[in-house]
Amino acid sequence: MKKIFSKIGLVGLLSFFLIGFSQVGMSNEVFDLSNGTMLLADNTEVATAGEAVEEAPSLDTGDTAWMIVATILVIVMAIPGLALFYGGLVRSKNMLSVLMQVFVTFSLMSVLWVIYGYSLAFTEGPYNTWIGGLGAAFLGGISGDSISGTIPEYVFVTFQLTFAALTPALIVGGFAERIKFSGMLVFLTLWLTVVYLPICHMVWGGGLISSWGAIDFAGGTVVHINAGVAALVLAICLGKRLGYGKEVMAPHNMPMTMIGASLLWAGWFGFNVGSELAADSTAGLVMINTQVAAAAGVLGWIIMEWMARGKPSMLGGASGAISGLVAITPACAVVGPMGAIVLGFIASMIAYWACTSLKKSLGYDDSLDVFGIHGVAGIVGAVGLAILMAPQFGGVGYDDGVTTMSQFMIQAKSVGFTIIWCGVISFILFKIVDATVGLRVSEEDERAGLDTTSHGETAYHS
Amino acid sequence: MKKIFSKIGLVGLLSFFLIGFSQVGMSNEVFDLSNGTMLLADNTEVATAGEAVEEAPSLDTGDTAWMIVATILVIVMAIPGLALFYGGLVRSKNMLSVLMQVFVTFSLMSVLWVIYGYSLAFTEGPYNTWIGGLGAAFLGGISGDSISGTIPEYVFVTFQLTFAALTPALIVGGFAERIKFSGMLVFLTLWLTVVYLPICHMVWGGGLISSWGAIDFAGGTVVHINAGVAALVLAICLGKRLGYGKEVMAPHNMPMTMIGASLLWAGWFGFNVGSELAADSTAGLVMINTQVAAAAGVLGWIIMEWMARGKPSMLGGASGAISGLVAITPACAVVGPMGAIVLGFIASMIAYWACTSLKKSLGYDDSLDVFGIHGVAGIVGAVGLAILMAPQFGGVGYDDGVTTMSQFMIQAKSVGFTIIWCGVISFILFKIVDATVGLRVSEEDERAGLDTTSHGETAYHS
Amino acid sequence: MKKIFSKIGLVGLLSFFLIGFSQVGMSNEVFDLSNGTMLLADNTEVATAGEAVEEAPSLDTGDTAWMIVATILVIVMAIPGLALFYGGLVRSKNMLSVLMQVFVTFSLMSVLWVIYGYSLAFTEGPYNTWIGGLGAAFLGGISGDSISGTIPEYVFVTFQLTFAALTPALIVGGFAERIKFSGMLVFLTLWLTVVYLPICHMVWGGGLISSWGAIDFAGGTVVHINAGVAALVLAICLGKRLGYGKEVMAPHNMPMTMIGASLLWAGWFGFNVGSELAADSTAGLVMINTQVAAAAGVLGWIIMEWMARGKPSMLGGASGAISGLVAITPACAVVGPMGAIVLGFIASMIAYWACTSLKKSLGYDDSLDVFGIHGVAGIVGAVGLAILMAPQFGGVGYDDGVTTMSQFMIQAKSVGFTIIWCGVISFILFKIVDATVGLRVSEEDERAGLDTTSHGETAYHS
Amino acid sequence: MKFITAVIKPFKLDEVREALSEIGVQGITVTEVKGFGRQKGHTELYRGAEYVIDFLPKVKLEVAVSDKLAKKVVEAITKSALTGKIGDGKIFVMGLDQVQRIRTGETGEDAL
Amino acid sequence: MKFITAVIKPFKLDEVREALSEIGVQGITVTEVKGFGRQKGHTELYRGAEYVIDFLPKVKLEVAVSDKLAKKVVEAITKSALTGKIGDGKIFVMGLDQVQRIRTGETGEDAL
Amino acid sequence: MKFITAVIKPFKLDEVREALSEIGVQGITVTEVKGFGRQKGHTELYRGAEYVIDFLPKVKLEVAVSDKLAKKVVEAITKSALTGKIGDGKIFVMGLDQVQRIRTGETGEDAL
Ligand SMILES: Nc1ncnc2c1ncn2[C@@H]1O[C@H](COP(=O)(O)OP(=O)(O)O)[C@@H](O)[C@H]1O
Ligand SMILES: Nc1ncnc2c1ncn2[C@@H]1O[C@H](COP(=O)(O)OP(=O)(O)O)[C@@H](O)[C@H]1O
Ligand SMILES: Nc1ncnc2c1ncn2[C@@H]1O[C@H](COP(=O)(O)OP(=O)(O)O)[C@@H](O)[C@H]1O
Repeated sequence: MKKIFSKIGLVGLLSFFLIGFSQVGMSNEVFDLSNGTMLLADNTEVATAGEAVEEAPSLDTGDTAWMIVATILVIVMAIPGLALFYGGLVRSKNMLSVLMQVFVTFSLMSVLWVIYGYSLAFTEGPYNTWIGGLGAAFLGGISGDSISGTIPEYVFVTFQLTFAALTPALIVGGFAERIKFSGMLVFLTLWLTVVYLPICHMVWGGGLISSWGAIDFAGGTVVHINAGVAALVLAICLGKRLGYGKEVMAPHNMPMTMIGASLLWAGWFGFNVGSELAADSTAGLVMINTQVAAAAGVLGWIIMEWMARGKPSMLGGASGAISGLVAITPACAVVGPMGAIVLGFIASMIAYWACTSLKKSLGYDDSLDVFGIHGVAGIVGAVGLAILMAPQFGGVGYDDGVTTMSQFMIQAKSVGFTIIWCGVISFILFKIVDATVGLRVSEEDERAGLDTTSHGETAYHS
Repeated sequence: MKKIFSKIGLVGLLSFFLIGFSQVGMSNEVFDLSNGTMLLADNTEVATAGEAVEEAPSLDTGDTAWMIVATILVIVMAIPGLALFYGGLVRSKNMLSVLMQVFVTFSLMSVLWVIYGYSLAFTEGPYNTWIGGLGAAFLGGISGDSISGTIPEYVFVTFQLTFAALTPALIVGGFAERIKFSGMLVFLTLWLTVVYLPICHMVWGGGLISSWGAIDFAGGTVVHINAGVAALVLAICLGKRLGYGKEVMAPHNMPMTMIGASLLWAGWFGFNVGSELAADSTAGLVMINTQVAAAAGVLGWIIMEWMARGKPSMLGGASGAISGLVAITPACAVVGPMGAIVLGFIASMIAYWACTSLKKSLGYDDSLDVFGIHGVAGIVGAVGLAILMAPQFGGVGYDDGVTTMSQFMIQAKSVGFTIIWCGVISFILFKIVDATVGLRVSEEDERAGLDTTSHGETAYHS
Repeated sequence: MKKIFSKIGLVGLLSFFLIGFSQVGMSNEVFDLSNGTMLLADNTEVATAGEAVEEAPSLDTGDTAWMIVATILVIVMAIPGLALFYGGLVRSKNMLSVLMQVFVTFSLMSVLWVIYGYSLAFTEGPYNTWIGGLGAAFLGGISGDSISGTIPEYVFVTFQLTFAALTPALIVGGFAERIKFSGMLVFLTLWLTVVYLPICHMVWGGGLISSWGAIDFAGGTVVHINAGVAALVLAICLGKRLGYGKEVMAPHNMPMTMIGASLLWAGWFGFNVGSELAADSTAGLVMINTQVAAAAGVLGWIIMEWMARGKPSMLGGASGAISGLVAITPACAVVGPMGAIVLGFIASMIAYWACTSLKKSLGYDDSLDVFGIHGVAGIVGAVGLAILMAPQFGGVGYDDGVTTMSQFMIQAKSVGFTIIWCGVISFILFKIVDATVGLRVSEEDERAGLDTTSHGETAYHS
Repeated sequence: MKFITAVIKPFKLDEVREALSEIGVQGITVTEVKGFGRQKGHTELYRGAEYVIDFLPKVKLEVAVSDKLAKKVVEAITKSALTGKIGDGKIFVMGLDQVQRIRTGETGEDAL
Repeated sequence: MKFITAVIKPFKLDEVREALSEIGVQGITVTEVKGFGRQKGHTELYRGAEYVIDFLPKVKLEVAVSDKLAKKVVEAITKSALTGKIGDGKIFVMGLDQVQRIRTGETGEDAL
Repeated sequence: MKFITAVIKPFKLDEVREALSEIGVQGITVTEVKGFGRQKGHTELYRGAEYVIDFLPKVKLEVAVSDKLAKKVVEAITKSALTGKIGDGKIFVMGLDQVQRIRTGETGEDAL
């Protein structure tokens, strides 16, 4: 217990450091304040993957075609992409449980999104700084003819649905192989409601973080840091898997993980390029950036492995790709292709360090390294973009009155804020759900594997 | 033999009941007859996923872009989607045979479609009520410049090709693990010709069923009921697999089934949204409906399992998703998102009942529950839409002069008609092919597995 | 060593024969020469999948939407498509090594493309006949607003990136199960630079081969013949796998190969239809052609197998599909659907013969038949299109002054040129890299499998 | 005590297990094996490569029993595994010096 | 010499291997097996089809040792494989007539 | 009769099977096993987790033969499975009390 708190403390410290750091920076910005309002207004445009600010609200078939596809691509990221990426890494006795956790989480969140999620995230509400309203609950008020920007609003709703369905599914990797299925569903339902929806609203729905001028094009904070931190909290609170560190827990099916990583890679274009909400020039930039950041991530990780132990591994390649993709997510519309390569390369190396050295020294059992990859590379991307968006690095440059330093501070602040919001609330939710429904299976069930004990099935027969 | 007939009788009875029911309803509609003609004309528009009725026949790149992708998505549904969904469920000794059956069926039907399928389904012919003509055989008369609606006719041809190639492949699940490969190809070739093409023409090509005003947006009757009934007839006529009910016939690779289900889910957007033939507002509605019906289907099935035996299963989740998707297929452009949730949820529960209780009590061996899922959920969707399209349930509402009851009757009638047409002809085809080419492998071959005996291969080596 | 040369000689002979043959044809064309200039100019339009020749350089959202998707589809072809197609065919001890080879090659080439590949292939340079310049190295000079035809230049860059990343990955099949990982990366980097980029420039970048009037719509020479020949050279030079011809080297996971083949099939629409660079009428033609050529390829191969040994196989079906797809690649915009069926069918049969009889009689160990399928079917497609593009076979017809014979000669010449260019340089590169970095693993490592010895992992655990 | 090893056709496993349970056998250990014998295998062809697969999938049972039960076990297996077709398998009986149950430390026939 | 066969719970394998190494055993052969015994299995349900799975995953160790080591081996396995719960497994000891190391041709205890 | 168990390197299986066929052995049962011995294993690394894999893939053959054939069998295996490198494996010979062919009910050497 003590150890848990010390670990949580560590993460907390990091966040405070980031926020504090940003405050220091802020004070340097005092003389920038005159430009402040303009700055925020301009930046918001970049930051809001969510809102449509075009004036001519007529449907464009090209944009609509692309956004339908982008939505499908994000679905493929979750099922089967993420499910396989994770599933391949567990022991065969838990394979189906992981697939099932991702599959059902994805489904449940989809339904919740229609019932109240979209409304709380993307409409105006009485507490608009933090969360939207309930005006569009059950998608009330949206008709087939509603347009959002140049696409049907239903397409926008579905696109955002996939983000809300994917993010909780990402957390599965943190508690895989020991979570209680019912408890997980309850936890993630609550988590969507009080962590994801507020952060999503704050970043993309016109709330607090967007008002700072933070840039998060496709979800570095909303999706990856959020999921990474929640996974870390749960991994620590749940405790390690039985036999962790003693028994061999090698991935049972690496090809599945490779398929998953590849589908995540391909689907990520839906995620990143789709966040432009149009098939335009910026979409082109996002596209090349996404591709090369992933590729550079692969190279970054395997070079580390090659140097550290003489052998580059397939899991390393796959992990590097995901790290590169996570890092470019917030940055993909503001850096140039060479900047994307640098960002992917470096983020991947830092994630490598997090998954090996950091994890070992802290001693938590984040089963599938959700924090090490999504959390860490997400942070690197979110703050790194402030530097790489500079024109001299091929980026799109800063808005008037914004400097590298000031953007960096804003980014750090939004990251720190997200870590604390998500970390604290996830911890509280853990305590509540663990005390009521329960969140860990019995020792006997964990031994036998969740497939038979939780789901009454076995992944492989002859 | 007697038992077979009694089972076929049962299905027949059900159909007659549906048709009869619709007649009763029809008589209530007598006073609606004045509006009849208008009604039919209007409804036809909704019902025809096939025909282009726009007046400005100029190519739209956005619509074309979407339809190219939609076509590819349906291809992915078949290969590898459906092949894996099915393949994972059989024993490993029959894995390749199932993959092969789907793969080759898909290929053969593709070629037949170009030779005569498209022409018989979508052109006018002398017996236009039942079937089209042969004017476009070998795609004669279509040039690179031909436009269908706002897309190139070749794209329309290819999109419809994928439906015609997927539907026979769906039937594979009914006779898996015991069919003779050559017999299957002959049977399915005949089935395409005298079952699929006529029904397709009658629903989408301007034939009989569309003239009733039946709504089948993306293929509830044409694809799912059709395939489900044919699979049932073959399963009954072929008899059970050796050892059925005694030996363990557990799925040999559930992760493959999960991948398949996920790809079906993703591909289904091509199927449903693609049936709009454009990237427009309706496409948006179809999209959200498809997503939430699938998600609700997952929840419906696993809730049933959870209540019935305490454990929700991965196969249950996957089956629920497919059930929800099947149910929303005919309905996706006429119900609202909440209606889609209800439809997916209920259809999934009824399909669950069909795959467990109904199947057990009737005692047929529909190897992979094609009837239980595609047939049953297809029927629920086709008739259920009549209710859920009501404006008070968020649906698009009825055409002038159409009531819930009258639409329901029309739907029931078209379902009943399809069941009888497909059931009777499939039975006759079975008898013919079984007597000539043969449709079941020898006992020895079935024991050893079809992979080595029919295809000279083994799925897995070390 | 002597044997190697005799085999290389054989391929050389074949090429000289093709070129010589074309010379003979050329002499018949003397009287066509007056039309020559026009002919070349016109043909170039067809041949250049690379260049944008539209006059109105404004972005079309529909075309852009399609091209973003097309690019993603080609990515899916490589990872996981090709990786699985290949990976399933090796023994389980080498599974990860193959996945890794494809994955890292794909990533490395992506980065190289941005650094200098795109520039050398698609810009003008001092040696423009052979290779482009370095003006766009690091994508310098391209901005977010650059337009190429009707799409953002970044989209075009990324689309072409996928071709350059896929082609070297195709070669992996030739040396699988025995290559040294580091040597492979060095070899493929050099190969991209001095084989792929020049040929790509010569065909699509306005260089030599395009000036002949050769038709290669989507990459028959650039991608498939190129990869096939390089694989053959490496397979011969590296020597056979230990135990080849004696031990059982059956595919360890055929379902993976089937998934791979299916994804290649689906992704190929991105490859072929994407090469039109627009969602227009021609795209429709390319689409139906791609589908039916693949389907006919399946039928062609399994009919051969059925006749030759009484059993059609899943691997045969998959191989046939790929053969059909390879063959239609250069031809997809100039033949009609029936022509595509014929081409796919015949190319598949010839590839069958190459993979069985030819390979056995020459005795090389092209592990996964890259030459037999990509090389051979690529040649059939490249020269076959000259015949099938004739209007009487439903093709688009020839440009003024071009005859079947003259087009055939041009095709043969470009094929022969590619074979020699690729063959000779690949051989030289092999010698250099083998002598420096080394290209074959030790006997002991090959025995134990590359997964553990090169990558420190195992594909499957329990 | 006897240590009886039987190689049978895979699909007969359940029947044999039931037959053994009936005569009072309390424990069985089962292994998936490949058998080579008089029953001929099959040929597999992967593109150009032809492989003759001599080994057929079989299931091996190992049962430790008291001397007096041994005969009944052999009989029970013979009966329940029989199809009459080639490849039905073999039963091997060996002497067993000692048995120990890990959980309790019991030895001898008590441990069976 | 003795040929000792032990059936244990899979997750105990590493512990047992270490215990055996400690007392000087130089070679072990391990097989994944399925065990049927007093420990009850579980039920699996696939749509309508319910299967009772009586067989549980176990690991079988085979160790050939000299007579004098045999007792210590049995003890070491018993100790290291023990969880105290049902299904811990059995140890079977049989006589071993002869051993030969393939690489060197050595026979008898030298070959172990 | 003798029950001969041999652990060999997997890629030697075909050669051994042929050598045994030649000297008249009619049946063999083969199991995929993992071996622990003098031959050292390898290390696998999955992100931060390092596992030392001591067990190497081996193939186990079981052959029941008449007493007079036993010696030839041991010799044939020794010869055909030999690579001379560590890890070539072992051959274990045990006494076999009884054999029965399921299909015919034959016993003793006739059943082999
Ligand atoms: N001498 C033997 N030693 C070990 N296993 C044997 C022996 N003879 C047969 N077997 C096993 O029994 C199986 C069946 O034997 P086979 O000769 O094919 O048919 P049958 O049992 O009808 O004589 C073989 O596949 C093999 O696994
Ligand atoms: N008589 C036997 N012959 C062969 N194997 C046995 C025998 N009895 C038990 N086993 C093996 O030992 C395992 C454990 O036995 P079980 O009866 O479940 O529990 P316990 O070892 O606690 O008595 C079984 O799964 C089976 O593999
Ligand atoms: N005492 C033993 N009991 C059971 N199996 C053994 C024994 N010694 C060796 N083996 C098996 O033989 C294999 C080879 O043994 P090893 O010591 O590695 O090399 P070598 O055979 O060259 O001495 C091992 O992997 C193991 O499976």
